[in-house]
Amino acid sequence: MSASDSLYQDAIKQFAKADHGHGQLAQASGESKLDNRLCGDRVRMQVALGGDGIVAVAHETKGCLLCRAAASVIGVHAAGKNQASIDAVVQALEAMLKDGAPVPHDWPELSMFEPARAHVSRHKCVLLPFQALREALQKSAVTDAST
Amino acid sequence: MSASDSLYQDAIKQFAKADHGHGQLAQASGESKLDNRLCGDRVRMQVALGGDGIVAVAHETKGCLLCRAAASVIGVHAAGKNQASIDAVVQALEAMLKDGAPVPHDWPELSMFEPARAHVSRHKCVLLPFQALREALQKSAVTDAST
Amino acid sequence: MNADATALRAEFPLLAAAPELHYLDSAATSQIHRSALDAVLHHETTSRANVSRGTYRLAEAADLAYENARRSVARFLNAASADEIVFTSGATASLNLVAHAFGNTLQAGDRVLISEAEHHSNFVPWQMLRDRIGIDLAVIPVTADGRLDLAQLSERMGSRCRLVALTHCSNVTGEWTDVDTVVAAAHQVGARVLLDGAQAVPHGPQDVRALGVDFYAFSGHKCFGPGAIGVLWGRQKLLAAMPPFLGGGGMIGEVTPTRSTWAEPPHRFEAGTPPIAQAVGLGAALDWMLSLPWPAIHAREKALCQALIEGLKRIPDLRLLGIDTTTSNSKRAPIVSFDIPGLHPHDICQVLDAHHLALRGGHHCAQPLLAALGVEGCTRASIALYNDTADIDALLAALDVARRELT
Amino acid sequence: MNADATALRAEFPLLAAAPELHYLDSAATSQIHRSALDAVLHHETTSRANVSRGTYRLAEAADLAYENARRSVARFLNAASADEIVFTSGATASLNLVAHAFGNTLQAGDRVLISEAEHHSNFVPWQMLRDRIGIDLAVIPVTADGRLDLAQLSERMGSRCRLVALTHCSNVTGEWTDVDTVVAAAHQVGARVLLDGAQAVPHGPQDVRALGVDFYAFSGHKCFGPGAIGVLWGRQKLLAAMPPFLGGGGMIGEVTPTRSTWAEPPHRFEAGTPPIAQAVGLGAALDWMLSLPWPAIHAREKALCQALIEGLKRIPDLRLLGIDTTTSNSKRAPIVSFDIPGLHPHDICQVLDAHHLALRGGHHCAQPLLAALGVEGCTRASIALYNDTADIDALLAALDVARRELT
Ligand SMILES: Cc1ncc(COP(=O)(O)O)c(C=O)c1O
Ligand SMILES: Cc1ncc(COP(=O)(O)O)c(C=O)c1O
Repeated sequence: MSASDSLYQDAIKQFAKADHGHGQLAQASGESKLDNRLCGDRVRMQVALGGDGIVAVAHETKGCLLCRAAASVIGVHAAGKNQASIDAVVQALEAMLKDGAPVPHDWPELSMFEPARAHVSRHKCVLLPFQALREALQKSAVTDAST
Repeated sequence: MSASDSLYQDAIKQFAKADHGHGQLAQASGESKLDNRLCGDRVRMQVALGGDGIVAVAHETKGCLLCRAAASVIGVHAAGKNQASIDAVVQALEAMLKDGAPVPHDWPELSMFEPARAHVSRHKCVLLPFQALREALQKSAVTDAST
Repeated sequence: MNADATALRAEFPLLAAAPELHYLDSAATSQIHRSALDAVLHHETTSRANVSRGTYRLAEAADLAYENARRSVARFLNAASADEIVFTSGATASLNLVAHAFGNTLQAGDRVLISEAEHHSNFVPWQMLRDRIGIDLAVIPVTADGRLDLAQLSERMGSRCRLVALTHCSNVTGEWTDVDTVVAAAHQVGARVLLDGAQAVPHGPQDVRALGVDFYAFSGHKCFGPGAIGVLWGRQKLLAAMPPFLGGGGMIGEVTPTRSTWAEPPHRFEAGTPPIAQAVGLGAALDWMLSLPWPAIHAREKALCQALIEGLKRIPDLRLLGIDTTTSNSKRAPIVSFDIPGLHPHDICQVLDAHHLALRGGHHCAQPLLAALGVEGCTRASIALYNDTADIDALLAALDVARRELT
Repeated sequence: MNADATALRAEFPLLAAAPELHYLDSAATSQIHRSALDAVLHHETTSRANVSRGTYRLAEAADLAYENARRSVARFLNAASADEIVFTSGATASLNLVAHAFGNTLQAGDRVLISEAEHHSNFVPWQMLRDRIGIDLAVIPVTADGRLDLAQLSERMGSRCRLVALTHCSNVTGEWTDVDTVVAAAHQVGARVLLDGAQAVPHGPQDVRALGVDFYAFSGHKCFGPGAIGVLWGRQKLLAAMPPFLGGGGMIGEVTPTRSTWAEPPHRFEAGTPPIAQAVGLGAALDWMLSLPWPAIHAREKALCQALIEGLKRIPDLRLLGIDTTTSNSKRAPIVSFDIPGLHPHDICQVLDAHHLALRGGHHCAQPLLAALGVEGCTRASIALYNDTADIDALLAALDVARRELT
């Protein structure tokens, strides 16, 4: 079996294809646009906040399967989470990829990215949508504080 | 015997010390100033021309023993020579240093520089006064032509 | 000298130690030839000293080795004199040097003409010059099949064109620039011509005098030499008329607190301790290249490229970039870029890697060209003298796997 | 780890192969440590690929090696982050980078303060900046014994001083700059401080945060690493506020025909293919240096320097440059320059060479300093961790011969 066979599991392909959360919000609390300098991949991420945290997310993601699958996982999971829990999952995902830490238990689908551990140059692909999400949240926080 | 023993022969030291031709001409036909970029050594060379060629030379030379000895040899030999014969001796001296060619027969003292052949970085020291002489002659030629 | 790929491959330590590797990324960086590696090693262990300043024997040996390397480059480029060879840290540094030193002799409104097909290294320095002194930066577009559109060359040059700076060979399409046409048009209006030879030099010695250009730039790491070394060739008169770019040791005549004077070229443009061992390694690589049977190597490179193109054409939907499939590819360096709609180049390259194929996907530092061709990224196979049919066969087979795995 | 000079010397391939050689020119270029040479060799034969762009395993290995080297440099300098480490082609390139990128954030009339003791590489770039944008270039003079005259530092800084750029340690006198005093005065008026660490780094790890400076530059070839590699360290905030210097691949965000955007530091300042194997070699050299018992090495360097100075003082007429013979030399790097009236440095070095002593004579790229000290050239002995008493004894003996032979 080749190294890539395990990387491109069906789950990744299905999530990428489903593109959960694709689109734009009519009214976003915050928005971010992030590029991967190395390949030009791009994520535009919007969040709408309510009393307890994220009410809705929407994204437009142009990228490789890993990047698109990651954005799609966000589309499934982000609503209902608050800033602290998003920060935690981004950190946990980084640790999973870089240090072999376990899959964050409340985002079990992230296990599909475990085979990417071996491919350092692809970590950024998985992380990019999560970094975009965190940045979109930070931007809404700033806006909140200033109003 | 060390490599330097043969380089710094008495002849070189004596010529350097004698500094034949040191000084300035009251009326020069041409003058040049040349530097050795690597060490800052400097030769100022003046020539006075008459009907048949060089009537007098004078130089002020600040440099190492090889450079000063070479200038001093010019002080002894240059008067009475014409441009063509100076060009020839400069070429012959270069060939002697770089390619092991024989000592120019009408400038026998140049044999004192034969041991410098082995020291590529010092060729410039020996050649600098000769290049200055050639340049001073070229400058006089230009002046001649324009008068 | 044997031009057989197996024999050549054996002379590259990394490839010799990794028989399973199909290295098809030589346009990004080539592997290093053992003569270059040996020369670096030999220099560092027998002749290491700073150059241009010492009189002891070790320093003389270093000087001699460094200046001999300059002569090797001059021979490789058929330059009129070794004094026309400036060592830099790479093609990018060479191009920036011209953009500053020659660029600073230009006036606001003077035109510099580049093309849409340039590598970022021959694009961004001119944008920066434009923003610095207000030159008029004009860009030759590419045709739909990725070639420089030289149709309206004279108009694009206008009357104030001072420099035409073009790639000798595209790092994306492999297309060679029609230098004769460019030089004729440029010299008619008194413009100088710079060629970015980064992708040309790996495919054999170049003749700058026959090309008729004024500047030529390339990198050592793409032509089987060490990294951290590049070359700028320039006509002696031009170099002599240019102010220095970087300031420091070795490039001065005299320094006083109030002002400084400059050394003659090439030293004027080599501020600081130069890349000595790297120049020596490059000299060895170029000497080795000069000894090769180029017609045989070109024939093989061309045959491999042709086989690759034929194989790729059989893949449904695959688009070859910048290859006019209706004409022969006689003026093509063995670089082939392609796009498979729906498959991301990084995913493709990842699957290829699992099959020991080293290829690069992305924008290849040529975003304006890719934008003109209507893609964001592409996958590139670049062939060098050590590649063989096994590499092409493996690539075509693995692409079939990739298409299955990724959809 | 053994600090014995004989054991250390054995780790330097060139010195190990030339037991008769007394190498006393390390301030010009040091010999390369075998760990650095091995790292270069290992990289070129197992991990050679271009960085930052490829996804195949070889490219990942190259990337990892290159970024690990950045971390080694950060550790060596005690930088806050590896992102503060910019790889360049040498100290000269680092200094020019600051003179352009930081320099271009200055206004006409802003002051840059350098000193008479600077190497040309920290002199000429500022003169060029002055001629380019009209900064006010001020020069701290040296005292009669060659030290920076910091007496009127505040006045010299004035109110518009934006940068103080000084050598950390003189390449002629070995004098260390009183950094605390400079940093305190500079930061009081909001000026940044750049240190040229080319001569400091060979004598042990530096702590840029403890020094309190803002920029730090050095070269690999002077600290037992490969040539063609240098470092610029800068505080993250400062680097982030600076425009790029060179344009090309790897330093951009996005390139369009009309404009480009820039990558974050350090990549913003690393245009083109960087010196990859050379960075890896430097990383190895610095890792090795970090493992050394520096107190013991400093003690030996100091003892050798003291012995040399004592020996030289016994030579009639000999003048030590920049050494206040009435005070102790506790703040002195082991670099000793001297002048023997009537004997030309090149003639002296020639005779020394015949006795297997490698020393350099000339202006040492410090003409303003030499002019201030009233000499045109001098002979310099520079000591590194592989030198021993045999080198000093040989030098003193050969100087006696030189004086006889040359007069
Ligand atoms: C104090 C100082 N600064 C800068 C430099 C320049 O270093 P490089 O020539 O490696 O760029 C040197 C080296 O000669 C030096 O001694
Ligand atoms: C056409 C072209 N020009 C310039 C460059 C820049 O070369 P380097 O990165 O070695 O400076 C490259 C390499 O990527 C290239 O392909």
